[in-house]
Amino acid sequence: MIMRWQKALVRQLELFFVSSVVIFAVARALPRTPMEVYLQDRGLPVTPESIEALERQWGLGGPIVVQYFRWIGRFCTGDWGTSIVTGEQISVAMAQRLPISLAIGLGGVALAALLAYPLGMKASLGSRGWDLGARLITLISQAVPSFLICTLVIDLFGVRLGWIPFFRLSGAALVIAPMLIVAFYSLGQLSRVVTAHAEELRTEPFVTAAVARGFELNDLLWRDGRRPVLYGLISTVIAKMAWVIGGTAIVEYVFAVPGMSYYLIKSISSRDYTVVQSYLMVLVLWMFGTRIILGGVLSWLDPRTR
Amino acid sequence: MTVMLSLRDVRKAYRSASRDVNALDGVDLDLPSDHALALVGESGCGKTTLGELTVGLQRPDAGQIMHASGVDLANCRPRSLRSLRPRLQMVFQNPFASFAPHLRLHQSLAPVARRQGIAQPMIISALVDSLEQVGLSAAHLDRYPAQLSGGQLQRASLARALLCDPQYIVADEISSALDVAAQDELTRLLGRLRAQRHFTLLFITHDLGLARQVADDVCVMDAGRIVERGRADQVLDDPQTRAAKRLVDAIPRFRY
Amino acid sequence: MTIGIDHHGPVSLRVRGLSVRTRGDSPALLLDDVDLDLAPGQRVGIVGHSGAGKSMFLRALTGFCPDSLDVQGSVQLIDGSGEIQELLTADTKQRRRLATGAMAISWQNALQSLNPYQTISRQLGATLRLHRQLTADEVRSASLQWLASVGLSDGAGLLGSYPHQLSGGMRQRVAIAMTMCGGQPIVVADEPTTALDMVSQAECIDLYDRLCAAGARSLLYVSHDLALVGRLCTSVMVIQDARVVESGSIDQVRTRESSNPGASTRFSGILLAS
Amino acid sequence: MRIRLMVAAGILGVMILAFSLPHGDPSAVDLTAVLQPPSQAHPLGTDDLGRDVWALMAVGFWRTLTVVVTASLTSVLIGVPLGLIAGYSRGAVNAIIMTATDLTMIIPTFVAALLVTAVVGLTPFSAGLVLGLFGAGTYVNQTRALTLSIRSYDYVRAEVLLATPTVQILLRHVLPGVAGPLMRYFGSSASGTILAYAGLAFIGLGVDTTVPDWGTMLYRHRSQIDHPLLLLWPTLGIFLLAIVFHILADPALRKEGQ
Repeated sequence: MIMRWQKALVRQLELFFVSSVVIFAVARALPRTPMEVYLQDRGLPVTPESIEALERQWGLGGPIVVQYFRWIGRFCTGDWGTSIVTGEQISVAMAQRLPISLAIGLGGVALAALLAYPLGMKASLGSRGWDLGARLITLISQAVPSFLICTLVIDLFGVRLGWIPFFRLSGAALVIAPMLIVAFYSLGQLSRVVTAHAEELRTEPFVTAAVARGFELNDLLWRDGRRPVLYGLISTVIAKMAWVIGGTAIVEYVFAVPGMSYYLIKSISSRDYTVVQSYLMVLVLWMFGTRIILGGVLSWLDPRTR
Repeated sequence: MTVMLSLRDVRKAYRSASRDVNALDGVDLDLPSDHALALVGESGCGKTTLGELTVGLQRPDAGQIMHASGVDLANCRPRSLRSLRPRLQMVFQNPFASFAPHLRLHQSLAPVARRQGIAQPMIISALVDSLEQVGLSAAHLDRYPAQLSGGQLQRASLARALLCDPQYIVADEISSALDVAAQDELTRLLGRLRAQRHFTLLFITHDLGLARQVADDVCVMDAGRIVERGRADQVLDDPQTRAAKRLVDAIPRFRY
Repeated sequence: MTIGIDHHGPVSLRVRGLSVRTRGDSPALLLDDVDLDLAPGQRVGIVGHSGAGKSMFLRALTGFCPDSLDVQGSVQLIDGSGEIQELLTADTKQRRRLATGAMAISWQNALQSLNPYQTISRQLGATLRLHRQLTADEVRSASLQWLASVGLSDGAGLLGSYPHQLSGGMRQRVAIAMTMCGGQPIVVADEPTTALDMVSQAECIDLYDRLCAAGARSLLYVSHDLALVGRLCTSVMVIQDARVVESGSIDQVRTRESSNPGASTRFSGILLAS
Repeated sequence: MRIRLMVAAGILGVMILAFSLPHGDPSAVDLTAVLQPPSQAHPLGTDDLGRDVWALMAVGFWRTLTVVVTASLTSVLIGVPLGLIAGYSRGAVNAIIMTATDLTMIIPTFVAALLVTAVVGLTPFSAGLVLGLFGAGTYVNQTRALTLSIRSYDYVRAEVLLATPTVQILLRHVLPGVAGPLMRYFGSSASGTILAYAGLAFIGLGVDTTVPDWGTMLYRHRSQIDHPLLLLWPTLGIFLLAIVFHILADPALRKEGQ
């Protein structure tokens, strides 16, 4: 129903606006203002006049509300300001790093979802073996910290076997290993969701009625179970979308991959708040986009919501 | 015979996914006190909605539901509705959903007795009396709902309602989830209790034959309106409207 | 793959000593030594309180008992040429294939038995093709014919719509068409009218009556209401506490029951006649 | 389900007992006894600064446990009541709670923890609070969804007719229905918290790496692959503690015994 999808769109626009206000307020509430950080890092005296000057130069002066609208106006037109520490255009820096993080995060979750469907269904319908396998993956992904596995991977393949020169890679090769690890860490949870939905289907009245008409249960679940199970899988993927950019922080940090999260960690440690602020706005934009797109896929999947 | 509840032009509509459904399309109805009325109709005719409106579980979109105490259930403030609450009770269709699954029977019933002002030491005996009135016993007090049959749970629901000394009880298809034998016992119990306690009973059902056993006064509903009202025997022997005819034809008779 | 078993002529059902017990050290008796003969075209009603074991009898008979239960006895399908197929000795998959090939089975909540994610034409077509080799056109015409036979006029429009777009009454009729469109000679129904109101119940009973008469099909109908069964079946079997306590024609059972009103087998619905 | 609880309680009990035994001073540096294998004096050997690994592990255990308890309490005490209220009331209250929840759901818990601990410093309480706060969103959503469905059950509507006060309905009739499913979700979120805290300590923003945290221990010894034991003990600690909560969570995703 177009009406339902438009309602979701308006809801997300509201959310976007509210979160931008919150992010703006948080950035302003931090103990050390960007001006102080800039002056102290360069050993310059922190005097009201120098703060005044910097504020005018960076266009941060004036009443708070005007500042907000100037900031959001510039943000929407692509001018995200300059990094206090490096002075480079934030939007440029983000543009270089976003694709890398997306490849690792989105690629990892997508790969996990692709594997989770067959693995989860097999775990529900197939032999005990598949089920134990799925449980083992979930167990490891919930009990073994990711940075440990990254370290072991680097040590084994990089140092001992020397197959992959991890810290000298570039281009696509850069993201392969981190993406696989992200996929592994999402696979456990996603396959458990698929199994749970497949189990639920077994007792659905329309399934028992079809079995009574002569259809074989497992064939039926494989063929007709697709939509309800995919519905459950994709709604879990939507919930994981916030994790895609942020959750890959450790993986990017250990592999020293110049992605968004690695950039965030560096900015936080150097108190580069304008970068942090823009990072959070990218997150909000990212969530806004995925909820609209995947929300549309969900409503296509279940005719009742169409 | 004072009028306990009088409904004037009551309307209610639901917006469902596929299409707008107006459950009630202008209903006028007077419910006298100490009276038994059967509300009969096919599913979707709005009889359950009407039942829920008369106990204030929902509010109508338009119209008036004037209670003898002068409170209009349709437009009054929540506080005045709450003061009326214990006097207007309802027993629901699915017995297994009528009691909290994690509470023993006495844990569900005791607070009701306490709120009626019964002193703490007297509560257990009050509960036992109310259960015995509906054909259950003290032994049932310690049981969880899952350990009781559908028929027993509906009786316990009736006992819970009676604890509030109600002036009005809505029985919303209370026997359709039971098998025929339990159905018979429950309807006969309901008739006995009404005669003893003199509350007004709104007996909602789709089974005209069952309605005849419980109430003399019958209302037939179709598509959100009351289309026919009269004595039970008269409606059964000589149904006027199409809806009433369909209901009468549907009562199983022996063909062989 | 179709499971349509080509029966030569009418099929009759012979059940001998059918019992169901729970496994484990103290097995509980759920069904005790039940016999039944169902000649082609004959209709038998099975009546009993809820939980008496009537649904268990149907599940055991059709091979849909969960594996956790121990089913004894014999259930045989005998077709016109005298060829006998024994269900209970076959393995689960084969047993269900044989059972669904010969019997049109429907369990209780018919209203939810349609797949909400598929259009009516897809579900009905799949069931038709499961029982017979049909080309696309044949499937379409068969589907339309079946929708008409359950009294649904706008067949073409219905085919393309989803279950949630249909009214309760229409969904119930489509469900009945779906269970019977396999053309099986024996119809087995376990209280299909629960959760229906009186008028739809009556319509559902008439539908079963007409469809069974049309295909000269035999019928096994389970209900807790003797009056309902009375409209459909010629003879009845009363099950109580897992045992058959009474069987015979409807009139025999009714007179026997009304002669001692205290009899615990009070199943008569609200009898207008008496 | 009972076996699961016993196994989980067993592991947790053993760890609590083991790490509450008296142990050496974790900050006692002894450069003469660097990287020693397990011995009578040092049951788990010593690290690159000659500190007793057993003492480090013990302190790390209690700090991690503090984080899990703080985070879980924060999530539950904030999330469940808000979920109940949002589920039971309509209109403005519901909208405000849901918008706030959506906000915390947009920003990943880990990123929020990175930001906050960098500003206020990484301590078990600060990490616990921020992980708890940003983890509360899921509790609000789950509680609200359960409340919405339980609210329409007949026994709750009957209580409304019996003039039972709303608070009593929420606590006595709705909450028990919510507690079951939430209890199982608690397991998976708790094991997630353990890994998140270890990750925060590993990245080490705003923390001095001499503080005995399992995450910092792993960070310090990550390059000493030739001394695998130094990596093994913290990993084993994290693994076992996470297992305790993972066992509780498993039925959540697979319907067992229902």
